[in-house]
Amino acid sequence: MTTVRIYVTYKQSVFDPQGEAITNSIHSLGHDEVKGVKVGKFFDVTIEEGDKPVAETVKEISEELLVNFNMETYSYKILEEK
Amino acid sequence: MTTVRIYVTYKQSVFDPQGEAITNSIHSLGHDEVKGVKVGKFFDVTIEEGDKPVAETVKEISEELLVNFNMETYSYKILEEK
Amino acid sequence: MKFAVIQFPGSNCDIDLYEALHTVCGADVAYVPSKESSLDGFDAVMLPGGFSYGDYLRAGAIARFTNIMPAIVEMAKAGKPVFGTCNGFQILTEAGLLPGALKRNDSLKFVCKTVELEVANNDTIFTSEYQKGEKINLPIAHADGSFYADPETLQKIEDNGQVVFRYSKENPNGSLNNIAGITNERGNVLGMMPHPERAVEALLGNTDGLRLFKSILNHAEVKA
Amino acid sequence: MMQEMTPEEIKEKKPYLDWSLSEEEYDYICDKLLHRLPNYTETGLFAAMWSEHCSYKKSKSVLRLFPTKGPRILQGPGEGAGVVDIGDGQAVVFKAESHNHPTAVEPYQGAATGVGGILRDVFSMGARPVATLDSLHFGELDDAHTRWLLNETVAGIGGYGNCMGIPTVGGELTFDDIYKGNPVMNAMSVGLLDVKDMQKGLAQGEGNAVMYVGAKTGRDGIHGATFASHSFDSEHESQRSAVQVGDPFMEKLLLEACLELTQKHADWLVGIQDMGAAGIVSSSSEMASEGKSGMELNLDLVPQRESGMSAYEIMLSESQERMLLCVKKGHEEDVKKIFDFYDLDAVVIGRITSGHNYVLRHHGEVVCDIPVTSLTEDVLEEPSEEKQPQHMIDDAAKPAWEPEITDLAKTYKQMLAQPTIASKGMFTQTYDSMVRTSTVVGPGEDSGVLRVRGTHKGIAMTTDGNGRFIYLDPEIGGKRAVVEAAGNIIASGAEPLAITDCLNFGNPNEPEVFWELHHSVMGIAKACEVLETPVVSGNVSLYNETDGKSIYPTPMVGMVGLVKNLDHLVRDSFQEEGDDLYLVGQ
Ligand SMILES: Nc1ncnc2c1ncn2[C@@H]1O[C@H](COP(=O)(O)OP(=O)(O)O)[C@@H](O)[C@H]1O
Repeated sequence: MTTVRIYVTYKQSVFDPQGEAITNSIHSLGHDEVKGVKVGKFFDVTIEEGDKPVAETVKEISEELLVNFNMETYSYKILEEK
Repeated sequence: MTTVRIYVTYKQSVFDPQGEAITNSIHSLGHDEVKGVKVGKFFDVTIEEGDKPVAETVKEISEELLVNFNMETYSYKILEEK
Repeated sequence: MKFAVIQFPGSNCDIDLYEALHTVCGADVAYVPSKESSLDGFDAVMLPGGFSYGDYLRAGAIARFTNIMPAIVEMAKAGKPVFGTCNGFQILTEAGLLPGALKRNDSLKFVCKTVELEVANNDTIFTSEYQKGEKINLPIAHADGSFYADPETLQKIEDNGQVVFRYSKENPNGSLNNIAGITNERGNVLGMMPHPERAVEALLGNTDGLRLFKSILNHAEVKA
Repeated sequence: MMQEMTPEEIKEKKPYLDWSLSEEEYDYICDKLLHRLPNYTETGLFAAMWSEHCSYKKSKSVLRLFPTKGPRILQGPGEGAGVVDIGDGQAVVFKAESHNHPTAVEPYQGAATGVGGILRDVFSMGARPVATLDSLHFGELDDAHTRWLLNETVAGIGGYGNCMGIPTVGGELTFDDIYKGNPVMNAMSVGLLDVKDMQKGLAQGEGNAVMYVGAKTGRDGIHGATFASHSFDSEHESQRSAVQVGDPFMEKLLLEACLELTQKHADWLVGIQDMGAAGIVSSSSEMASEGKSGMELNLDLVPQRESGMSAYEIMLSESQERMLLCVKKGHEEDVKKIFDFYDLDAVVIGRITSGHNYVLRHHGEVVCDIPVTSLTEDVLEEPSEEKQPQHMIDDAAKPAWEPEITDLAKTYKQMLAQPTIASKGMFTQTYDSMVRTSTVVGPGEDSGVLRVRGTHKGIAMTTDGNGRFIYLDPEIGGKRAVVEAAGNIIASGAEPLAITDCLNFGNPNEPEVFWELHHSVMGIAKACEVLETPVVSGNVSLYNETDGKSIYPTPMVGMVGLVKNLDHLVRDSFQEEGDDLYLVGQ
């Protein structure tokens, strides 16, 4: 079993109203040292290794389902293998 | 400037309907090698280092705002320092 | 008895609460923007539904830091009626005035419909006009209404009779123990996901929520 | 930073062709309007303002067929939304808008920003939006991509409307393979207005301020206006990425701030308009044109979310949740205070000038200096060829089809199982239909009905359209759409007042498509004349096609009616056992 963490974020140019609102709220709490917040999602996906390489499964499920390429991009890293 | 990635997830015992729904969709796409999905959020927070150690800022904003300890937990890692 | 209806940025059921109290019940009520910091002169405070701060981060999470919150906490401490519906309930839990938390609905979807509730406790200032065990219908309209508390807290809430409303026919969001509304230990803070203020006029087809407001008003009279 | 082409390079390399400005139009602009070559920024502004989306250059000729006047009509087409008198100093304000192309690309945000845009149109008139309707036509549900599109679209409509706290009380949802690659997403917003608070998109009075309020400007949807006038080509799907993200929370604040201004301090204000397609340039030039004024803007003052934006990008950005105001000189600070309370930007970005020119400064340089009207009024109308669709001629020769029914109950059940006919409850229950506690009749009946607080009146509203009927016979289909809407309004106990419309058609350069457009508008216009329901607002969405195949001609009719006394409201469900049933009509 391999657990892969897939990170999905808005593309750089896409407006992130949630990040904006959180940044404002952090400032109103007095944390002026915080310069910005970007929000993303992650998916910890447990994959059973078989014929198909894990990287291929990750690519397929990301592109088919987890990521909306009109506005998002993704990256991933392998968390653990057992 | 330091960028810290703060991960927030449901506590182990809390039912995560989104992870469940995504797992089902992945299976309906034919990816039976995927055994489970857990979903979380992350916040990339850019912090200007000053008198206050970065770790302290992270702890404060997480506990005050980013995490609801009734149902969530968090962890973080430093992404980059410039 | 004078009611304050708090307007957080993004509140949108403020008019519903205001009209229910003012036009339907003839009560004395005023809007109070959350930028204000005082509730002097008010005897009860009502937190409306809506999307304070867009529900960004978590529903109710950011509203808890508004200027008015300390005054609301004071009202709660003083034993005055504090009521939150929908987003108001979410804010009260985020602020720690009520136990537990409200998660995304199990369906992951926003749901707006009328559901059947059981009045689980009528021995509160909010529900004295109902019968215990009575079935009533109230509208719900939320995406994050699944009540969650850890097992210990849940047990405590149940033991103390803090559960005031339960979903009775179907559980529309996955709430533990079918919980639709709870009070604090002392019983003067009520949070509930259903909208009693949407069920106070026959014209709109349902008056089951009216007695909740009547209960608060009667309580005031009894006290006075 | 990108090096902008010089006027000479533009003349030579013709980049404007990619922005949907034709060579003929470009030459006309150089020779007849400016008497010089336009620079890069100016060329971009012309391309946007002369697009079908902003100028209706293709469809104007047929839109003139609509009746637009009537004793109750306070404002017909041309402003943010139409305004219809309902007595007692009150009016109902409404308009519909299509967001088909953005929805096909990014359904959640496409639908959400469609709703956001139509709401701004209504509150820019000084009205409070009180209800939304959505008219959706999608491919068949056996396709996974269609299911995703539909679910995301519905989530986007709900996500925006629910957060704004405006109930969605009606609409329609049908399925046909023809919409597979190009779904139709139309949203209609209905507002209420005290007539004395009515606003217009107007800028005039030398020295008065042009104020920018709301969200900051980013590079969202650059090319959006020209992009909306292009057909889709599956191959280029990867290029379609100019989609804007909606922020309903910001819009809720903008709504409340604008209404506070228009309801309490209208005397500070000259005019107000929302920034829709083609953002700052369309709103500012249209307001100046309406006021027969000159205008000068300093783009360095525009609140910006991204750095290094060019003049062209600032002017064309389609960032959402922004409005443009013309404020009387001396009241700039007063206005700013109102927006400050809602934590919104409110910035003076320019002034009304005495001349007739539209002047833009950026980084200290004049980047545009052209007559205001060259952007708004001098647009060349595009003549179109038209020809009756061949399929109509072929169909006419065929014998009429007679349905064969052997088992009535079975056929009935089969019909009910059609997704187009089946209950839409699973979708409509994700919309908050009750917020603001005025919804007397929500989704699921002939029309949505809202009470008008403080009176015994109600307003009824519906959307109707049926692409298949209109495909078979555009004129009869057009008439039928209006009659169906009126039927829904009357069945609720209301009197039909007026309509808005969205004309969703294929590529108008195809003679058969233009014929369909022309003839369905003729049908709608005739029915509106007979029923005395003028057209008070509307929207045109052309080039709805995938890989060269057009959708059915799908005009949507949104009608509003007046319930004089809510005691006389009629529900569409059986009320009591033993009641008599009547069949009325032929
Ligand atoms: N997308 C939608 N949004 C809101 N309401 C809808 C939608 N689709 C259908 N409805 C509602 O469902 C009901 C039935 O719709 P429809 O099948 O189109 O009926 P009709 O033929 O009477 O127009 C109508 O009341 C309509 O308002």
